[in-house]
Amino acid sequence: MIRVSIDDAPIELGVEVAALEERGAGAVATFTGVVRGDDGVTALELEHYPGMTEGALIALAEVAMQRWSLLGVTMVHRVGVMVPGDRIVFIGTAAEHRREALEACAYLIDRLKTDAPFWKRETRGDAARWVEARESDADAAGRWD
Amino acid sequence: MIRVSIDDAPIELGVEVAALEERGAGAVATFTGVVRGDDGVTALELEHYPGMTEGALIALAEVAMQRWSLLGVTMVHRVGVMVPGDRIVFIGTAAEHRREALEACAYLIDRLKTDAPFWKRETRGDAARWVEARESDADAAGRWD
Amino acid sequence: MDLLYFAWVRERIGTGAERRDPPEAVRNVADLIDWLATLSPGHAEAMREPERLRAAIDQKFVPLDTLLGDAREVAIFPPVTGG
Amino acid sequence: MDLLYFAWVRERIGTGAERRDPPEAVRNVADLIDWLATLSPGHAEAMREPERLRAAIDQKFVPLDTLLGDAREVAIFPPVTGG
Repeated sequence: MIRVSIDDAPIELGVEVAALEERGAGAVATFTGVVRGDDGVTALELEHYPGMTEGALIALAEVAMQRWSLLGVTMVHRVGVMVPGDRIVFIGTAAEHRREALEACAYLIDRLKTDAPFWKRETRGDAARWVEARESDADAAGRWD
Repeated sequence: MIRVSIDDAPIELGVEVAALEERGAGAVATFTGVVRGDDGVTALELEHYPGMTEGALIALAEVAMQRWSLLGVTMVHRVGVMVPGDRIVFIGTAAEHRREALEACAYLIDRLKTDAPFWKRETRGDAARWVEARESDADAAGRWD
Repeated sequence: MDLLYFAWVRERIGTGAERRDPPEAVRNVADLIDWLATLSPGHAEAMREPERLRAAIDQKFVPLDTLLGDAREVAIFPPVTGG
Repeated sequence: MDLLYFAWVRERIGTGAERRDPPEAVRNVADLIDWLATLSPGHAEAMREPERLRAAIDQKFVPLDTLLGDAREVAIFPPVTGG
């Protein structure tokens, strides 16, 4: 089971996890990215490439399903305007054993950072700026090659 | 924040995740172990060593908090009788960045398997047996030394 | 050719999508970026630093030296920052 | 000394806790296991394969060659299988 969603509605974590647990897996791993407000960010806006984004996420999920023999993958990315505390992204994996679920979850968030067409703009009070890509993200993605 | 709980009530995943998200972290990773019914198991019973168990989990959480500069760790283990589909264990970590949250989560479940006094008994119809420890669990725990 | 722009590339150009037919001499994505820079001050500003740009042809990421071939949709944007 | 038993060790002995005072010659956990094996058929069955047993002294896991010292609580059990 692969579930991919790009939506401007809040991410319903309980619903997503329940769907993964219903796969009959013994192990479910999740990663949730949350908007941080600790450096003065008052809003975060996510832009994406409609048409391409969904295909990019499905391609990543398919690679992970096969590489780790998963029973389920869920990738949900929120787009539009968010505030600190909101969930930006949810990755969930279901597998028979913990190693597969945990590794695949780390893989998927590392790769999503470099392989999916999303762009973040941070607002601090009146000032907005586009977030710069970080070299550490490319390094993290590269370790799975 | 460290939260450790050993309880015979069902694990409330949504509540646990919400508490971690409230730490103001940018990254929350979780692992959930679920009772599998695919090999004929009809019930799973978890016994533990009251008095020692909580201390063992807190000790693990403290090591992880320091090693990965975490903002929060939650470790919840269910005890008593469970059926397929029930959550056995929940591990959650909150950190500023994904790497720390994901690694610490993997560490905690690997170490819980070898360093906390729990014992599982599986029931298949009329037959019950104590689950044998697996060498692969010792190997997985050892890779964090 | 359908051209799509995202993030600050879109903002500088002032639109997220336009239809353009580049001349024959425009062979690869880098050529396209250079040519787009000649179209307006906004385009020039957006295309000013090609090393900060990334591209997709027909919804696949490609290096900037990729030939356009019979591309129908080309997107130009900064490095991605999702997740 | 308070003795605690878990899982199939508990089941074979027929109780999860008992108070026993081992003789002076019982120095470490392995000695204790050998001595416990003499107490009843249930104890004998539980202690039959020391290589399958693990122990904790005062709620810390210890190897079987650990001296009992002034241990107040000793627990004997199979390898743990939580998570």
